[in-house]
Amino acid sequence: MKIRRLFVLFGVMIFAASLSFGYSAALMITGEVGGNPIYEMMVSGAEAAASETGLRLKVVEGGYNPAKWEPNLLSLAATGKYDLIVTFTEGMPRSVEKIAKMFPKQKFALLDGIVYHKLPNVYSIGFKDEEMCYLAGYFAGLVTRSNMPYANSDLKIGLLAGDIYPAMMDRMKPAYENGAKAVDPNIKVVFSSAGTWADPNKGKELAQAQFEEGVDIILTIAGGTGVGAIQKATEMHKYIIGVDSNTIHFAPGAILACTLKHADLAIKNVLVRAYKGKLPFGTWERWGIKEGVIDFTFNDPNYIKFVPEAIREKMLTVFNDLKDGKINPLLKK
Amino acid sequence: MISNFIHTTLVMTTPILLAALGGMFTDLSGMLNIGLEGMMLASAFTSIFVANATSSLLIGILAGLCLSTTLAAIMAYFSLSLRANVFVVGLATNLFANGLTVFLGVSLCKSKGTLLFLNAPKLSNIQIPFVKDIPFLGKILSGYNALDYSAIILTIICYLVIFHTPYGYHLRAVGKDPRTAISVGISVYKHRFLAFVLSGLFAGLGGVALSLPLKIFVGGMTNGRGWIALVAVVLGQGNPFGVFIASLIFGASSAFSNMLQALTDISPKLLLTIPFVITLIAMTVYAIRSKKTYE
Amino acid sequence: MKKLEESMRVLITIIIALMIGVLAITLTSKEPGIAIKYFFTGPFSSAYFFGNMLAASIPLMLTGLATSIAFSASAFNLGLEGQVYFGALCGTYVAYELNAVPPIIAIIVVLAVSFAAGGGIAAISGYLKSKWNVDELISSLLVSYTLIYIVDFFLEGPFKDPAAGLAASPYFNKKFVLPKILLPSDLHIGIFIVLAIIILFSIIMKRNKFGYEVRITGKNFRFAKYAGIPVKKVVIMAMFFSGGIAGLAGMIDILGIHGRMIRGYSAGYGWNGIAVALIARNNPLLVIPAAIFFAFLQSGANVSALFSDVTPEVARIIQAAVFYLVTAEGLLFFLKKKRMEKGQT
Amino acid sequence: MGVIATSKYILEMLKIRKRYEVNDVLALNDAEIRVKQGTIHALVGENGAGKTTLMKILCGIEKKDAGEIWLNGDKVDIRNPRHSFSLGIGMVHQHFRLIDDFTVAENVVLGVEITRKFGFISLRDVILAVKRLSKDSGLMIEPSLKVRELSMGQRQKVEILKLLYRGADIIVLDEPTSVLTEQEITDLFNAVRRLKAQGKTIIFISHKLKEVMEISDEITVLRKGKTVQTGKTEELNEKEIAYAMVGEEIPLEIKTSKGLSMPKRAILHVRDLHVKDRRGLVEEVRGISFDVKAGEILGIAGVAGNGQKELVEALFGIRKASSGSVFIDGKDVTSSSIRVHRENGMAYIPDDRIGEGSCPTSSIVENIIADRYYKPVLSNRSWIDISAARRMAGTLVKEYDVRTSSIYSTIGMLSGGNIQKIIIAREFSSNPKVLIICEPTWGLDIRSTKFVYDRLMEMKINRKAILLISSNLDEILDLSDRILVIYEGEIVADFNNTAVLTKAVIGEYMMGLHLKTLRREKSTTL
Repeated sequence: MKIRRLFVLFGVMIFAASLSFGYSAALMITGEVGGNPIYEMMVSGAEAAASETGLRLKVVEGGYNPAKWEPNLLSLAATGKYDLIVTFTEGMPRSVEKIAKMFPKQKFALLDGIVYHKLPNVYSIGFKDEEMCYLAGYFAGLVTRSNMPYANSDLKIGLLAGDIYPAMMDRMKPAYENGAKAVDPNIKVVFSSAGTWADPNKGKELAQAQFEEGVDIILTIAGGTGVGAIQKATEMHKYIIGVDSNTIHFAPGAILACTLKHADLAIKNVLVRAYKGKLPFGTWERWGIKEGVIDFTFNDPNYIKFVPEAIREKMLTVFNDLKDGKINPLLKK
Repeated sequence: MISNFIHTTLVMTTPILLAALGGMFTDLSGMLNIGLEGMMLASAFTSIFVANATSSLLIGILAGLCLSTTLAAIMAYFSLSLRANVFVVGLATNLFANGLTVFLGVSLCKSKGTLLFLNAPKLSNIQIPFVKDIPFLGKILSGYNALDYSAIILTIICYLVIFHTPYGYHLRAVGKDPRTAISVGISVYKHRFLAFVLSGLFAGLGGVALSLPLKIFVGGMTNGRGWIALVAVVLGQGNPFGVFIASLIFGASSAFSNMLQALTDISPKLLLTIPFVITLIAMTVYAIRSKKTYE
Repeated sequence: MKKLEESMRVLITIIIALMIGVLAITLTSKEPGIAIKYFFTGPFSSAYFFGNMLAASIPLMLTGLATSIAFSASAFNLGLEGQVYFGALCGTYVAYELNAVPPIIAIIVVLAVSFAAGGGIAAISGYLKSKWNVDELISSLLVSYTLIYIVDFFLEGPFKDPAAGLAASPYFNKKFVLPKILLPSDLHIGIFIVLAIIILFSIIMKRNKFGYEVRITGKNFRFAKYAGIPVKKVVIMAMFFSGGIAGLAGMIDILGIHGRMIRGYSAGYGWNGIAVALIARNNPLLVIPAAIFFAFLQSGANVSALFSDVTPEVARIIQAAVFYLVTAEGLLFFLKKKRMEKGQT
Repeated sequence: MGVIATSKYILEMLKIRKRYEVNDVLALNDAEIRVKQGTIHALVGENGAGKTTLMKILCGIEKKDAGEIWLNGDKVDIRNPRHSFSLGIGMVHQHFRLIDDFTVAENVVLGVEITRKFGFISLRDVILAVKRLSKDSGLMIEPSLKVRELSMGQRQKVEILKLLYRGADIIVLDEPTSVLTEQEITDLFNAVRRLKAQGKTIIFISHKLKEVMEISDEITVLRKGKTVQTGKTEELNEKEIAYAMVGEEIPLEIKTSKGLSMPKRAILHVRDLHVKDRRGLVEEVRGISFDVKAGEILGIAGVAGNGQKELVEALFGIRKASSGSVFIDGKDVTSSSIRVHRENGMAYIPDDRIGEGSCPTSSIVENIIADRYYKPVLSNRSWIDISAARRMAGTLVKEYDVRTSSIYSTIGMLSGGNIQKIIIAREFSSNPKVLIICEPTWGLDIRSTKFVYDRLMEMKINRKAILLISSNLDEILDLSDRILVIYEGEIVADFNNTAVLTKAVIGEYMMGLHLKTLRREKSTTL
């Protein structure tokens, strides 16, 4: 009995504490952070925002089962404890919309997915993943056609995906192909999917199969699975393009470049603005190169060292064209 | 081309084969080891972490085996001494290893994501002098890492131990007919316990083979290989060479499936089913040919 | 007397297991008091969490029942994961196509389809076992792996909702969704359907000719054969019913909660169902409390993740601790010893 | 305890007590046995008297609750089987403890293997050692054969070799003759006498008095876990021992009704039946033909493993016949299912009571209804009428004198005799036309045996066609009207059971000694 009363007391104290101090935000991760680099970036970005502003942060890992995400979001909203609830991915707009309507006083932010209905308590940002992939495709095209030491005569480039999902099939893979075909229409893209984001050995094996098919450069969008491909590239003297964060230093010379998605900066930006009361709820945005979220490793010393200047220059041009909106990455030529 | 394929297949087979050899010991003792997956995972993390920290491959491997064997011993203790259901305990082992490795990753490496251990010593591929220069066979026989070679050597050792030593006789007797074993003074408990410990050792080696050559750990990176090993155990019917062939069938069909991903535009998801379908067909064909009726 | 002792034993093992859970949280949490409180009382703290816990137990009850039916015939159905998933896909597709049909009829048809789909898949393993003695444990596992990829394929391509943003089927007609009970929780009237199915099957196993055949075949195959029971058919049928119930487990979840098929939504239902059945000692009625206990562990992890710092990996460690102990008969050997001493005097 | 052992005895077990926790049965209650060096000591008693339990305690397989064991004048505390071995004690169990997939040699050395370099077993050394042992002891057997391929008699030899290999001085044989043929029994007795001559002490567990009188030097009788009589064999007579065993006098004579009335109409016809083994490679039954008439008992004699099992299973539909045909009352049932066989009036009592004839973990009710649960008497649509089943079980339990506390008891808890009674109750009450019975009294005590014979005679009077398969020649001769001898899957002799027919004659045919002459004789008889 006594112990129970103690627990209740504890709970009330914590609850009271959460009401009394400043701004608080909850991150509902649609997945688990374990084995998932993009969420690691998100969490570290959010933590940076927290330490900068002093807002209190709560991270909830929603698990791998997509069906459980909405109930988790609902539970968080129902507590009323948080000033802002942040969640992720293109699978969530409907859930956010539904729950935002149920809790009109609760503020929501959705990253990497867009709620097109304008709800006064929801702000959302989508990322222009297609720009990221177009850049990668263009770069891969340039490399495979070049006479760089590990490039072969086959006009084949690879894409290694962790899994198949709508954004991958509808935007990322086509943009990658379009980018490559902008270099040379004869370039063929070899696509593999591991069916898992956390099996580096599978990634290694799939990369090997691609390399043996004449592919000389692979874009890996496969989380932990993709890391396995790097080793194979080093071993077989082939090239890799990384995504999301700069991983060139892991294998300089094999990882030629990375297309960056500054998800950490984006979430930090969102949280800081929210903290300051400046987040424009009721709107949505799509961020890409222009907004500084999508980037390329132009300044990496190893990039400069291993990639011929001609290619680097062409990349810069394309980068700026994308930034200025001169290229539609999803438009097939 | 063919030699490449064989080479790849053998490399892919290694972790499964090692874990399956372990599972075979528990199978021979008359127990089902569902926990192979967890044991592999635990050792995959520990071995690369310790190897990285100590810069010693050997210490790393030993540390990995220590943890997987401990898990196996716990499993044995619960199922043999406390008479807990061996299946539930196996599931517990898998859950525990899955949770523990991520938890340790956070505590020790401050990261939940992909753990790269770039400073770990490299488990390099061994080129056998002269052999490597033989045109076709060179590629098949040479250029594997120490774990790949040891998997093959261990298969042979297991065969000798199981069919040509008193321990092997006793183990098989315990599995086939425990009452007879007891009647000639062979301890069923001891042999089953030891079989679990051995399965932990082998599954641990299988886990090492997943993380050490890559210098990477990702939570859940075993990705069902422990289960496949269990399939190989059952198909191998208590014979190490049978287990080897079963693992090989799976490895080869996986390599084939990967090749088709690179060669064709068929949906990767459909191609990923190939190893399972081929294994099922192989199993059925074997059953039909051996003409055993269900008793 | 014996029953009381048995339930005492189970209770005490569960308490010990939960105590280990408490220990695990204390060691890992920065705020163990709160974490423990939410882990253990969270599921009962509000109608919402309570309802969600019961909702989570629904598919587990069915997969637990499915396992126990196969077990009764001495067959090990390790392919539940695939059967749940495939059954649900077929059912969802039919629900999507049956747009105009009155709900009651549609729901019955949909459930029948998912039952037949899951059952048909499991029956393959039953057939291979009867015909050529192919180990059903392995064949069902392999078929299940294959099916999971195939269902994924349909959800990623041919049967994808382009607007979903994730690999999921389109929603079927809302009027097919089973009425909710404890709003806003996920609990739906499917729980009554499930309870009815369990009770029906526990009666069938005891009183029905088929139940009798299954039990006798499972206990002594040679005797059953000798007595004239069509054993091969019985094994195939037991696998069929096992798979069929698994298919229902998937579909009732879809009908009650999701309203569409989502990739990976049922991951773990099969494995956990096996654990549920083993904890329940293959007794169909005991599957009910075992499934609720299981759902309690999951909900506890979920609630404590929301309100404290319990992460999924810590939750897994706690669940593992419970698993290690929950079936450990030898744990309370001292209870038995005491009784023996009493018996001697 | 107050009893001081003297070194006159090699073994003394005093005031041994044992209670089984599982079913709370007091198996041994102050049981005692004193065995002299170099003798054959018979331990007799009814089933469940505690003979086997007492010996298991000696072998360290079971733990005693109280009592003392003295060996060569020393008090010993036997901890486990290994310890018992080291004291020179060995036991051949009633159900052989052999690993079917291992060879003879591997079984003999299991647990005490000799190793060579690097701890490997040298198979050649092992085979040589076993060969030598086999020659020295006169137990001839080929060491490289798999146990799976051996007859029961051969397996028993392996068991004895196992003990000799371990240097056992005291050899316990638990019901050794129950699975043997006449010839094999003679062999066994010769071997036992040879062992005695070599200075070994033999404890011989049995409930067959004739054998006991023939082979033993001394006898100890157990009843309900208590030693009730002990003494030199020559000083005791069969009647006395029987009385001590059961505690009351029962008639030993079996009332048979051989040739009661001349049967005429054949019910079961078997024509040129061929049956292959499970893998379809070897032919186990090679063209057997015979008829069984209503009211006739046809006995089939033969050494176990000569195709009897396959023949019977093919007759009953458990196996498929590769060719030939089976008719019941003129109806071709060759390829029918078991259920159809049963519906056509065939019933079968298999030799393996626990493995095939019953479901040991199910209740009596469930065992009784196994062949008829689906029939209208017991079921309503697809539901079983539980109360009707209960009534039926209750009636049959009473009618067949099954000793049980409840009809819900699981069968496995009952004694062998009671299990057999339940099987007989089910099979006989199905009102069959044809009855196939295998080894009906195997391992049963006198009382149960008598019960079985009486019931069988009743069935005969009721004009059932009965096929009796037994390795017990006394049984065959006592009960059958006609006797066929099976050898290597063929019928090699066909006798009318007249007074001139002797065990010796049948035995010779069973061993295949008269193969050539017989074929001719057979062709004239058929």
